[in-house]
Amino acid sequence: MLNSTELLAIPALPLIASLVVGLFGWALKEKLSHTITSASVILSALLSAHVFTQVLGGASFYGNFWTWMLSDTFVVPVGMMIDQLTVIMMLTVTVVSSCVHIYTIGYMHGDPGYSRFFSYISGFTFSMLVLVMGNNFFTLFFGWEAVGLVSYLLIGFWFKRESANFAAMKAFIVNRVGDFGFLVGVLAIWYYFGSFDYRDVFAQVPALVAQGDSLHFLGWEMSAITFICLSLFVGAMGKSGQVPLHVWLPDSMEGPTPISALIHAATMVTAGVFMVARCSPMFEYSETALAAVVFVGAVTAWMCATIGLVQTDIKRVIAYSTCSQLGYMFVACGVSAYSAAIFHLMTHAYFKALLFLAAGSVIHAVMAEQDLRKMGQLRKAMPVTYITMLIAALALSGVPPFAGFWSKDLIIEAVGAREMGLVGDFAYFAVLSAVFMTAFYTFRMFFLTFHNSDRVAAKTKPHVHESPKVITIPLMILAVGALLTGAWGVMGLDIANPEIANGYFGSSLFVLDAHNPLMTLAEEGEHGWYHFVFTAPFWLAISGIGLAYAMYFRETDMPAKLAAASKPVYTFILNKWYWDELYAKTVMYPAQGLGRWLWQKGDLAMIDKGLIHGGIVGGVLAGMNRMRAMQTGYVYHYAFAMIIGVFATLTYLVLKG
Amino acid sequence: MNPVNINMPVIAPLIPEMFVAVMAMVILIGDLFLAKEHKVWSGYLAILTCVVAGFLTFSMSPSHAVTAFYGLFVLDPFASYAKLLIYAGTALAIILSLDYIKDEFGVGEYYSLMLFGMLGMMIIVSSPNFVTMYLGLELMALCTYVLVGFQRDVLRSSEAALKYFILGSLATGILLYGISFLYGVTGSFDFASVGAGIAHSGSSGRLAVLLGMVLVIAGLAFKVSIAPFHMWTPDAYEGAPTPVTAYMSVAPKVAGLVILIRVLVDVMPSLHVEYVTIFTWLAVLTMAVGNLAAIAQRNIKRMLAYSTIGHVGFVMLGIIAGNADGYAGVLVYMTIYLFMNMGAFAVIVLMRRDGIQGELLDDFAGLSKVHPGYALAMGLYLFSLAGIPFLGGFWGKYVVFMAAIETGHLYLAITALLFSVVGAFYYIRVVKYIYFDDTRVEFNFVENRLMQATVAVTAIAVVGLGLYPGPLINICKAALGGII
Amino acid sequence: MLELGFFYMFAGLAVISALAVVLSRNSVHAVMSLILCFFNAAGLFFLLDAEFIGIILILVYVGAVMVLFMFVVMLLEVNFVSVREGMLKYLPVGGVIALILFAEIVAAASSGVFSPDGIPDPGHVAQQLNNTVEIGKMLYTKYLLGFEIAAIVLLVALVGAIVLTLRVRTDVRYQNISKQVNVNPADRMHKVKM
Amino acid sequence: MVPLSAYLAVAACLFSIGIVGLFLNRKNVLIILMCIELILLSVNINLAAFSHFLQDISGQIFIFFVLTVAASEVAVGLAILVAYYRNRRSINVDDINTLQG
Amino acid sequence: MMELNNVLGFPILTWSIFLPTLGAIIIWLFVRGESAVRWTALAVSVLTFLLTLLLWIYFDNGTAHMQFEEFHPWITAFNVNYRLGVDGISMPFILLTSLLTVVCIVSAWDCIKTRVKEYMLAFLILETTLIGVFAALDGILFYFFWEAMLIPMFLIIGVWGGKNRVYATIKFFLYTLGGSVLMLVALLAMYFKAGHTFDLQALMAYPFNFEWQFWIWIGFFIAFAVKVPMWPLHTWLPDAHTEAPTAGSVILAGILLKMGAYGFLRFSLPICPDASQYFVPLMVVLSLIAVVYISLVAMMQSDMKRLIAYSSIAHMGFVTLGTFMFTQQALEGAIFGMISHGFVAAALFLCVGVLYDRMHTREIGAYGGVVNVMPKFAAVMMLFCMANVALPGASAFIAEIMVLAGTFSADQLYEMVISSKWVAVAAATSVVLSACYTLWMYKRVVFGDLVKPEVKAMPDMSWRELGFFAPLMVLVLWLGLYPMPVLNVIHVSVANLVEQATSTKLHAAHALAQAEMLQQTVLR
Repeated sequence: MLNSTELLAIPALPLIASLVVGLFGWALKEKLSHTITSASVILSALLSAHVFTQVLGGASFYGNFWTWMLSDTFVVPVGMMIDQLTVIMMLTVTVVSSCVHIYTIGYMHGDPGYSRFFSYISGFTFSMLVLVMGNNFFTLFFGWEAVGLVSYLLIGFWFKRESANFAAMKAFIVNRVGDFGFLVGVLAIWYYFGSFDYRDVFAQVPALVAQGDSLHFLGWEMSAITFICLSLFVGAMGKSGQVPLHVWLPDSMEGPTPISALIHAATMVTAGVFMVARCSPMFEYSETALAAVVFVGAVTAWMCATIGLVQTDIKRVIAYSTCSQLGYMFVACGVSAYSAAIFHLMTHAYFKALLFLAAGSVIHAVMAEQDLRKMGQLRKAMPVTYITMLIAALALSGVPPFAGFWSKDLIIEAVGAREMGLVGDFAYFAVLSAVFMTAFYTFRMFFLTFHNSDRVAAKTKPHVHESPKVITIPLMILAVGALLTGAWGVMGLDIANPEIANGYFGSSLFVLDAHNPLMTLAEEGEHGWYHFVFTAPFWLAISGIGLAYAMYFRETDMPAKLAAASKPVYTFILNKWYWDELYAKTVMYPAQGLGRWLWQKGDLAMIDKGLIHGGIVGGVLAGMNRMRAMQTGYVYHYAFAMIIGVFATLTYLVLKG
Repeated sequence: MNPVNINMPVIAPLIPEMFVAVMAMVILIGDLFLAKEHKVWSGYLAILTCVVAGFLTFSMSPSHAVTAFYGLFVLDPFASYAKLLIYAGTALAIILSLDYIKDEFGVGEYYSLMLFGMLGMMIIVSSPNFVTMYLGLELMALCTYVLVGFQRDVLRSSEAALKYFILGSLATGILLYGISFLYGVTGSFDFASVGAGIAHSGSSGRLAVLLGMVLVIAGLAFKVSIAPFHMWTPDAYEGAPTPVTAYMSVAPKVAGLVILIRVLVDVMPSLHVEYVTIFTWLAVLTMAVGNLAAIAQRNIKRMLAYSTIGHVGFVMLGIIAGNADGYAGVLVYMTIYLFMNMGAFAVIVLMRRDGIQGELLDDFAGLSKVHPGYALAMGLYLFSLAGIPFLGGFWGKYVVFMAAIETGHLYLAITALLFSVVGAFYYIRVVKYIYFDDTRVEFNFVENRLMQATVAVTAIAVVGLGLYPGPLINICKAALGGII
Repeated sequence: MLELGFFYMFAGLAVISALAVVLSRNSVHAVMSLILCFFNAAGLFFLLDAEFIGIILILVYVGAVMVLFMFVVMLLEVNFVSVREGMLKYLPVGGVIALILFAEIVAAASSGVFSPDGIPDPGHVAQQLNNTVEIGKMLYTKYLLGFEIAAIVLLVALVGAIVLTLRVRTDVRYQNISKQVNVNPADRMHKVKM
Repeated sequence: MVPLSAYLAVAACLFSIGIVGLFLNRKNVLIILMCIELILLSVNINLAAFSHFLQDISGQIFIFFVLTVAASEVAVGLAILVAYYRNRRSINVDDINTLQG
Repeated sequence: MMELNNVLGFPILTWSIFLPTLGAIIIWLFVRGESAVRWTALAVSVLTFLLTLLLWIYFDNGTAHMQFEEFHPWITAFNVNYRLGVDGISMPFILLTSLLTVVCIVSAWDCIKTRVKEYMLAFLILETTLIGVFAALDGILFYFFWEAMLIPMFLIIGVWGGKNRVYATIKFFLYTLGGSVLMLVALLAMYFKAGHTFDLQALMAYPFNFEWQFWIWIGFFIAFAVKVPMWPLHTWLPDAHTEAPTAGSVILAGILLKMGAYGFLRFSLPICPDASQYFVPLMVVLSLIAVVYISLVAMMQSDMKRLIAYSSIAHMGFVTLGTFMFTQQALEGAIFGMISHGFVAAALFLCVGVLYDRMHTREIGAYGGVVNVMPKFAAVMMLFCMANVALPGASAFIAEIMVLAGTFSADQLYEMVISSKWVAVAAATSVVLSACYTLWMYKRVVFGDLVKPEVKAMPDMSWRELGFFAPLMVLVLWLGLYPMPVLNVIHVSVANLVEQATSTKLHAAHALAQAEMLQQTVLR
């Protein structure tokens, strides 16, 4: 067993730092703010590393700390579950977070919201740790929502910018759509398993499947486990920016670059992947859900890659790349190669964070300019950034021996190995073609930034310089990660081991033997270190880089020609497949219109005017006027009324008998 | 027939009546000897008369029915209780008159007429016989006719009196015609004998009995403003001097309701089904007229007139219930109504704007800012009239509704409750003027200690009865011992 | 038979004169008609052995009340426009209701209890008795209270009539404070269009 | 012999005429007062008839009271009318409508 | 005379109810000067709050029986008694009331400048009636307090309200009065049916047959539905909220709305279990309309208070949904939701009040960029907005999730027209919708650049303002992270309620009818 105090300290340190800086930031100097937060996160990273080594040694932890909610059979404890899956996430989160903290010291220097920013990112670290360390779905959900909140706050960090505020709101609401699904899934879990606890739930899955419960709705039927998994996956789609809930992720680039690196690339957006992997004991039992995961992942991987091809904003290119890469991870989950997904998650965290931070360094240098068309020839001025970004780009493109190669290749092979029918074939095509596109857009961006012609605005030019140490050091640390984690993962941790139980992940992931792609791979035969030479992805990546070299390094007028030649397609892709417009037309405006209609026509016209004023008040007023009119003031009318009264009652009684 | 032995009649139960009659005459004569500035002493004397009469009635209140004057007069707890209410209503009305009437011609006559009217009511509530009832009603009616028209130089006062008089006479005619038929069927004017006679009249006399019943009920309904015999009420209330309006709004209603109950209980028990049917419809009509027409009013006296009609509609639920709870409910209701209504009139009389007696709703604007005390009291009366709890008015409604539901008149009770919601609107509209609006013209309130005390006492009574109505309800239930 | 004849005479004249009261153009004629009606009613009273009441009716009503009426008619010097004007408009509805009501009353009046089976005609057995004495005996014994109250009613009527009509001085100007106090604010100021 | 119902019918006639006169007359208040007298008279005829046929003197006593009271009423009513006339200078029934609504 | 279960040995409930009135009388008669009035009112309300804390401390979590009982005959003629007592369902509301009154009085410290004395009196008397409602165990006593509440509230809105206050307050008054009259009819009818008693526990035990339950339920339903308010009887609320002064809105949203749902819990479910079950579809539909329809309407509001008012209706839709699911979780969630909403909605109205005090407009469009000048305020409002969205960690989340869980599992309990799962799914759309309207408002008001000169001049929150937000913040977070203290209080009582609501009275009613018939034949 692991030491629970130590485990508690890992999330608690960033939390305390965040609260202290958040509440008393106004009284603290900049230096104190960043020292407190950075120190706590680094400490937490060190502790995570310590825990990691212990886990490698076979230790684990499972326990509850207090009861959050309790009502009869509805029991929600707050507890932790530390196993191989958790600990690798903890490590990734804390390490990347530490780098980002340090980087931020330089990047956000002088910003009026300096200490607020540190408070946020420390708070984020805490939330993310809760998310990964929890031992039940509600602890997960707590972290899940908390990271969403911090993401919202950070996207809207520069609250004076209208676009930032809008992007923040969009991010939150789109995420809430996902959360809706997640919540429904959690409710279904409680309904069928009577618990929220991972262990209890997972232990009961086979029984439920055997029982064959199914749900009916409007004549539509599905098995309970499929319902649960699909609902949970909707949550994952929201958080991890999968089509069609991906629209918030590129917009989230409105936030400061460090958080783009930390939240919208390395950690938070991968929470969905983590969750699916965590729930592998459930997903494994639902072919439908797996197919859906594969399909959505593949569509996202391919579609976002196409959008990435033409973006001109440096951060947006990387953002679409992130979507695309998350798609890879989901495809991996869908084909039951969970270990590959987590592996790619880890490598991606390092190189994508690096890519963002390097981009941030560039942006910093060109005075907050993000448009690729206004950069170029920055290689000389920023050597460290140049090198580190090159490493990241190569890693992303999947060039051996950089980290991305190892994980991506494993995924593609797994997809190829898994028989899933049409969906599987589509996925294989998608991930393969996306490799080419990834390489192309990555290097397009790279060349446009550092090579090509010098298009930097005249007044910015004197400002261009290499970033300070505090920025470059995290870049270098991450570059090491981007270089080595892939090889380390395969060789050191034995992640690709098809016998999951024997590999690094041990029992933390679950795959049915019936569809274990890695097993299939293993059966197909051993590969040597050189086997990449014979695989398609490698060559696709190389050709992508080559095309980018051709178009943006050599023949720099080619892109414009190409764009003109394929105008409709180009415009379509440039406008991001018109997703935003689609949502505006089909969801946002109709909802607003419906709201206004219900208000004006329903509440005001029908209920207030019609029913209340017209019906009841109108009736009362009509009665009032009638009564008033009867009181004419003439004595003979009064007398007549009396006589009528006598007459009517008497006649009534006479007739009644 | 042999020469009858003239025995001295039993007169002891009439001591309060005799006292009041004597005092009324004393005031009538004594007033002539008072200088103009001392005429207010007539008023004090009249109040004293009410108080003493109250003591007399209270000390004499019997535990069972006592008859006097050869059975033409009955004193039972029911009558005693009603008399106490009548004294209170009259005394309060006199208090309101002290300042209002002091410059009019015939102050002494005014107070004396009030006392005579009160005497009429006392006789009404004690009558076991149509003769006594008729004479009592007429005594009361003549006094009120004159009082309504008392401001003889004010057009609306005389007009009100004229209308009231014409319609009142018509009602008297109708009542008498009915009595004559009942007499024809039964050969007696005595309630008990008439009741017995009706019960035995059989089918051959049914039509005559029904005619008599309808006409008698119509005649009495006029006195208590049951629609459609209510038409005089708004005009008379508006035209009459305000204290007279106050006087008319409670005491005669008590007398009318009491005699109505007596007639129903003693004379028409065998016609229960018929009169309940009639009253049900009349009650709905009355509530509708009272509560709906009141909304349209800008003059508070007129509004309160319609409000009275509306309340009579509610009170009728107790009569329709026709059991001890219902009749007790009528007494409870009228007791509480006495306080809240007289209180409201007291505030109206106290209020003067720019030297003009305020009667329009607009005149109340901003009262709360100038005189929070009166505003609070008025607010309490109005909420109480609307029937909101912790104020007495709620219990008034409660008891009659309860009686109605107990006897199965569920739909009637629901109708009544819905009308009470409509009614709440015009009461709270006055609260709106008092509390929400700004003052426009300066107030100069009447300075009169007795009237201020009236406001205080009635306000406290309204709250007190709202918080602890138990004893009142018990007393009213006990007061019914004599008749049911 | 004679009695029946007298009855028809009195009854017919009473009804006709009553109609004349309602329909006459001139108030003076109306009062005169009413007097005639009372005379006939007194005649009916005599037929019913109620001599005292019949006499009283003539003495009090014709002798005093009707004179009072006439006095007021003259006093008010009203210029008499047609009383019947506008009557026709309301006659249909009012007439129908009155007719039905009348029919109902007559039906009630002729119902079984009042038929000779229900109340046999006593004849004029009471003629030996002195009607006035009988009334007196009753009035001062059983109905003594009523008598007392009636006295007070008369007093009230007296006081009331005086209070309402007595004029103090009409030839001098004097301030009427109550009028000032009670004036309706709306009446105080008239906006005049200029 | 004259039957009871004949007297009652006469009374009913007078009653109805009184009532009709009351609400059909739109011009002269005095006529209204006279109509009321007619109604009271019809009551008296009723009472007298019943008193006779029932051989019960109390009916006549009642008539006595009705007459007394009616006389008082007339006094008060005419007084009110006079007071009204002084204010309005009219006894036209159509004019008595300042109070309404 | 029955044994009264009261561990404290003194009539604490009576003291809690009437201490504010006593204070009001003292202020009315003896206290002069605005400042003195404010301090006295504060002292009285704090004292009341401390007194009600005793209820919390001495409350026995282990029993569903009424506690701190008191009994005095009141109107013996009708067997109306002054019967007080609390159980786990009502006790939290008393604390909520006494706490929010303190907040209201503090919040009105500076912004009420006219008729301060009357204002404080109105609030203290209002507190009396509200605590009375929650403590009453006699039908008529309940009704008495229920209706008496109208008077102070009518004045609060009407005297200290906004431009259109007269319309709003009269609408409020008549709606609620009209709604509750039928409750009186139902109470009286029950009185005669159940053997001349208004004792709630006796009524709960009495076996009404279905027809009786049906009509009684409807009578209560209208009263409670107006108060909650439920669509389509809700239109008074936005008006009332918009026009009410800040503290009026606070108490309106914080307590008054709860009275309706509390009524369902206290009357409808235990007295008419069969009718309640019968009407589940109706309640479900109305609740879902409240969640979806009202949320959409809320989104389009341009007036902040109106928006929050609509949001309150939507949240109360959750409460009514939970109430009529008869599962332990759903009912506890509903109760917890009311308490949580009491804090959150109150705080949001206070936020609007803070802005209103500075700019005297509630139009969202008039603001923008408030965060630049009022960072503290922005943080506070962010917290409550997120609580309104029911983010985990805020109390509203607990409520929402428990209601949803209870709803989701309700079809294990009984057959429904459509599976309750789908009801829960439909209700869960609130997760998205509440975020839409709340965040959109927050964005438009707080975020953005400073362009409007009026906004530039706004000072940040004072210590006093922070002072009345502080307890609410603490409570929202505390209950969000560790709700067990409250849940423990309500567990047993709710379990008892579930027992009552899911059982049927029909067998007993049938048996009773048989017995009566037998008795009649014997008598005949």
